[in-house]
Amino acid sequence: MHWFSLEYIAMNLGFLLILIGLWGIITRKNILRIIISFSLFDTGTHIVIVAIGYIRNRTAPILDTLALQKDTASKIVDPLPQALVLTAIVIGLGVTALLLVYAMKLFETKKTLDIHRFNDLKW
Amino acid sequence: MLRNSLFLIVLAAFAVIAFTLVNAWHPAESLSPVAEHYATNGPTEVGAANLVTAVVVTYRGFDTLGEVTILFVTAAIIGFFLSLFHSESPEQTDRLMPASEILSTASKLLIPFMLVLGIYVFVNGHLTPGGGFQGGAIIASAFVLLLLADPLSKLNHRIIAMVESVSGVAFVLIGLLGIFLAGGFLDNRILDLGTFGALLSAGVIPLLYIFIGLKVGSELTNIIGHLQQTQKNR
Amino acid sequence: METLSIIGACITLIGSLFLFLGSLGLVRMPDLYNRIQSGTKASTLGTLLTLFGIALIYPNWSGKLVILIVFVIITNPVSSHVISRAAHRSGISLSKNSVQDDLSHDNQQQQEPNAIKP
Amino acid sequence: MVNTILIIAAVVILLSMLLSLFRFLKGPSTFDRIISFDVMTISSIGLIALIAWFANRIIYLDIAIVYGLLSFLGVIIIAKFLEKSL
Amino acid sequence: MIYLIISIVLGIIILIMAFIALYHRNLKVAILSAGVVSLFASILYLLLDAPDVALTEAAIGSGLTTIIFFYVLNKIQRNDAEK
Repeated sequence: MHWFSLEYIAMNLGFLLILIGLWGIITRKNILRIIISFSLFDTGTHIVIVAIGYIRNRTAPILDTLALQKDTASKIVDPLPQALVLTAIVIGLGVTALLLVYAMKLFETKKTLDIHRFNDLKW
Repeated sequence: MLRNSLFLIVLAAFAVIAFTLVNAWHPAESLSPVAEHYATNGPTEVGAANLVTAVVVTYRGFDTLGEVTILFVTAAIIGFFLSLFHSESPEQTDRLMPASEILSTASKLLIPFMLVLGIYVFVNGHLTPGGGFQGGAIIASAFVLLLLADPLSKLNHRIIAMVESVSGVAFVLIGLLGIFLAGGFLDNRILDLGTFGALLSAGVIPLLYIFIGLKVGSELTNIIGHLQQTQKNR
Repeated sequence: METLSIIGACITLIGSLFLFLGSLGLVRMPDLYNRIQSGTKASTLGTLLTLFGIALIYPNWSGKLVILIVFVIITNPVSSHVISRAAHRSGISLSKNSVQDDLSHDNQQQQEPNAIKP
Repeated sequence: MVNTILIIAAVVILLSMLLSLFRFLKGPSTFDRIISFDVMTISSIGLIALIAWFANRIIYLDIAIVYGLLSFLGVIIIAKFLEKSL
Repeated sequence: MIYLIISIVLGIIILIMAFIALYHRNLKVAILSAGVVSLFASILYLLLDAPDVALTEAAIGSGLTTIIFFYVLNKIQRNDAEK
């Protein structure tokens, strides 16, 4: 029965998204679809990391009310994973944009997006 | 077919690993020691109501510096790559249909609102959710709306680059001032901490977030502008 | 105070019912344009009522909720307009039961050389 | 009393999201999917406001504003893309 | 309790959308459903008491990523038409 709670659902969802993204990355042929799978993978890892910091019956680490300002440590969830994920999302955008521009350039040189056609370095 | 089944085996191995990880995991009952330190001492040391902001800007300020650097490098590489696309037939821009009356009017209404919202988000970063990165993203989306409403308009890349470099230099300078006037790099106690929960409090965190917001916003706008110009060139 | 919050909760419930009806129309309507109008009109009203109900329950939240309401009022019709215009331009046909198509009429008029400028 | 009514409202909103998910799965053209995306995000604004009530934090309403803004932008950009005037 | 219901429904929607993103023939629909995954993940972050992350995901993960995807797709399709 303990599986049936918010943090376990989020955790399983995150790992399922990671698996789906991995499956997409290794099986899809279109480069753009590989990038989409990469962003799914990204979202999955973020959900997992945020779910690690979740503690039941607590509230967000923003102390805007007076009741939260005393005895803070027993009332808030872990702020550290949230800060890490904040960083990771922004970097994820940069990486995705870079991948997309590379894909554009690859398309311009070979006029195709099929990953199996890019076998110049294959021996 | 053989390849796919091989991939399936690999994926099954990953699934087993993931399942063991989830199965062995127990939800935390209390904060970890580091987080507890942040929670108990953060309000008095940093003075920010939003503890995530305190962690991002002050306790782990180096992360933010690296992150901003990564974004800068990304924007530079994208600009370099997109300038390699040669422009051929400029008359093709004629076939762009203008945006409808309703969209252009609504965008005139919405763009100032979005800019104000972005500024609100990064000025209030130490009190409410949000901060420099989110505010920068909202400002960049305001420029996207501008480009959508009028596809022939052009962003001035020189001004964007100037804002970006000035705010980047200011961010690092404030960080360096922390070494001389306070405890270390990116320490926010250069200015007075002020009253907890006020807009002008938490030392230099609002200032730092303004610069981060301007920098991230101009970088993202730069990426979008370069992308949009390549659309027009071909 | 208590009655006001119960009234607010009921308004929120009515708003969510409108959202439900909007997406029911999204499933049931025969062609794209009908879906657009049922989806966006009903769901705009639903969101407005939901936010308004919450503003009645917590009067000190009403500042942000009013901003949100104004925002929804501006953006939703614009997005539905843009979608329907794009759909019409890319040539999605109307359902057989519809009787009037003014936009294509206007477009034909504009293509004629001596058409009156609006 | 209020809490119960609001829980029912949240469940109704979730049902409406599932209905629009059905249209997303079935929709014959891309435009049907866009409109279903639009309805889903509009319903999510109401859902976020309800979540803010359940958690009793006013700061969650900021997320609703940004959420509405960005989903609006997404709808506009895909519509302009399909109109071939991006 | 209501958090549990919301999270289950969101999880179902996210998983279905992820599968659509991988297997739908139309690339536009795939990008759109990846955006839906991000948007609903942001509500999930809100349930997990992380409003900062939710704001970031809504602004960056779904908004700007989708926008950049469509710009790139537009460029590629236009090149494709010229060929």
